[in-house]
Amino acid sequence: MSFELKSGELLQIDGANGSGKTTLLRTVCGLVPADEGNVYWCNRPIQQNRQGYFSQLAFVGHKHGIKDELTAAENLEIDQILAANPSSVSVREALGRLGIGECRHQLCRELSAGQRQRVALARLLVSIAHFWVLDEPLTALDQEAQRTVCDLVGQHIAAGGMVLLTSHQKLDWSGQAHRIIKLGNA
Amino acid sequence: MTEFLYMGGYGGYVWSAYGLCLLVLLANVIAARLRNHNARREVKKYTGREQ
Amino acid sequence: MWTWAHKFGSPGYFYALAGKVNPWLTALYIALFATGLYLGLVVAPTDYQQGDSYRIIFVHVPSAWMSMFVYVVMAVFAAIGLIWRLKLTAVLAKASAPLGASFTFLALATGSIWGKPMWGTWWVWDARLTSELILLFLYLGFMALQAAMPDRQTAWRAGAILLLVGVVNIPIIHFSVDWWYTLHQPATITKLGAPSIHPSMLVPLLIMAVAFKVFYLSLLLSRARAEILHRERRTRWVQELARSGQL
Amino acid sequence: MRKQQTFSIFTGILRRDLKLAVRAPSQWINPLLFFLIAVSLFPLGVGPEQNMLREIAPGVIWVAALLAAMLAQDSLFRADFEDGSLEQMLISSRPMSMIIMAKVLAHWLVTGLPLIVLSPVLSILMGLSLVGWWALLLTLLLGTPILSLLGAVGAALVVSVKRGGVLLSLLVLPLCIPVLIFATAVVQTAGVGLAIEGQVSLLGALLALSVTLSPIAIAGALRVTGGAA
Repeated sequence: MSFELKSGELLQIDGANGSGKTTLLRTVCGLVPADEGNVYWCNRPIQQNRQGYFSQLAFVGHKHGIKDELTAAENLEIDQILAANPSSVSVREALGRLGIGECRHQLCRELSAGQRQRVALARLLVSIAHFWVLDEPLTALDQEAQRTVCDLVGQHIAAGGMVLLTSHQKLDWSGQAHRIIKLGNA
Repeated sequence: MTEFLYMGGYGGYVWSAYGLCLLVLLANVIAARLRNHNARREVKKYTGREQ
Repeated sequence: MWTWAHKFGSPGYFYALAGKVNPWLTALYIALFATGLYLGLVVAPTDYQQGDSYRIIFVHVPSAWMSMFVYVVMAVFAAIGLIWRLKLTAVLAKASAPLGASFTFLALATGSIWGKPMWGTWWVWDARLTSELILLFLYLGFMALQAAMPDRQTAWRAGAILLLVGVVNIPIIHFSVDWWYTLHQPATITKLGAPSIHPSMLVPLLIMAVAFKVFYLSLLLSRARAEILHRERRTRWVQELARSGQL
Repeated sequence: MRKQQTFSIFTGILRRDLKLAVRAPSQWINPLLFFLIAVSLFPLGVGPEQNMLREIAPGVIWVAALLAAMLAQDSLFRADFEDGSLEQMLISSRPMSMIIMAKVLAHWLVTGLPLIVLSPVLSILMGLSLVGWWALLLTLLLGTPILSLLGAVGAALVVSVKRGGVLLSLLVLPLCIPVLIFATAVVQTAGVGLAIEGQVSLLGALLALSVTLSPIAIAGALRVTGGAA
């Protein structure tokens, strides 16, 4: 398996459960070392270009990376600190655009799975990252939230960003260059 | 010969020490052989099924 | 150097080479053990101070040396494995661990058996025996960590880091235990000293030391071959070996 | 801008972990209670005789501190590993050692420092003299950070292992033996009225060594184990 992703492109990975979608995403993010082959960023292996690659990467996985004992705003503040180049979007505004502005000061323990997913996705707005890696971003989201996420991805692609995501839903990503790779369980 | 075994009164200690060494080294040798045997059997079973 | 390491590092090549070398190594260590034991037990004179009980030294000291030697070898494998990601180092280190632990156990057991006639008790918190005991815990810790992690690759790289942390700490532990021993040392107990090394005692000791090293190398190769067969059972070269009846 | 950023990540993570510790105190209060109970068991086991207790007090208090520290270490990375925030730290381009130092400091503040605060109670419990208590305080001040740092190496190694707490102790306790030896020696020699500068400087050397070397080992270990699914 080998694929290339260029600016302004969206790549959707589809495949049955257990076909290795999540492992692929985690390998792309450098969280899991690849048994064979390499991940290249600006055609340099990411192990040698750790700083450059991670400063342009934003990842939202199954495990949202949200602390239950912190409020949504506090969680985003941490993401702001961790971001290599934080964007001008404030925490309040980011949560607002994801439709959870009102529960900014609620502990994430009390939020529903859909709301927690939105807090995780709000991380994408808080930092300027060229490359988005999203693992099943649309699950647990209601119709209205799914549309917001699709617009978000659309704008990011239009602005020249890159998105790699896994999803079962067949959604039209409003006309972007959209490729789908199907993972067979070889 | 009995003089040798008697070891000037320390026979019990000397031979138990050497006996223990023989035991442990032998155990390692047997363990290694066993692992090799199991690995070979596993591979043969695996290739047998492949054909 | 890199092509050599890569060639040597390939499991198939290592498996064949080890297979050819091992029988010779086995014969060598048996011969060395035989001569060492003969010289040590029969030829070497009785010590005027400790009588014949000192003859345990021919097993105790080599296994103590080996316990330290094997841990350092495993730490070298760990460093190579982490820096150059040579898969073979994982197999070699994992194969060395039980051997190292056995040598450490032997050093402890023979040490306490040797101590009994001298001190009248089976265990004395002597500086060297205590360090050996801690070294045994380091071995067991590494093996426990390998057993606790299902994914082989993560288990090895975590184990490698533990080995490097361990090897850095060994001198510190050794120094502090020695220091602790001198602080609490009651005047009466003499350290577990070998008697003045008379040449006729030194020669068998060195032969036994070499015998232990060759034994370790031979066992390491055979355990590594088993581990390689297990790990590579799905690969083509193993299938061909099986079909051509060489297994 | 770069300098200011590194410091902001240190304070940011430090504040975050302290906030979490305050909001979920059981993780660090339980080891403290364990420490108190473990120490108070010894007089029951060995007998209340004053001189005997004073004799074994340093060793008992320090062994209990060691075990309490190991208990507390397990939660250092595990919570972040399970909810995915450890992943976010691993793939952030920020220096991992800075994040680790902040986390270990926050963890020490809630586990090591309370041991020091409790030490007068224990000294009285075990009949330590005033000089002995003062030496105990000094060794705890120098020693518990070493336990936190070495424990953090173990915590990073076992983070992906399900019930890894016991394994953590098996891996880390042998490495803590020098600290135990020098710390108890300081308290004993102080109790006898001899000079303790030599042993305290050795303890300080161990602290300097751990502060410089263990973040490297911890970062290496987290990069290996933190990525597991």
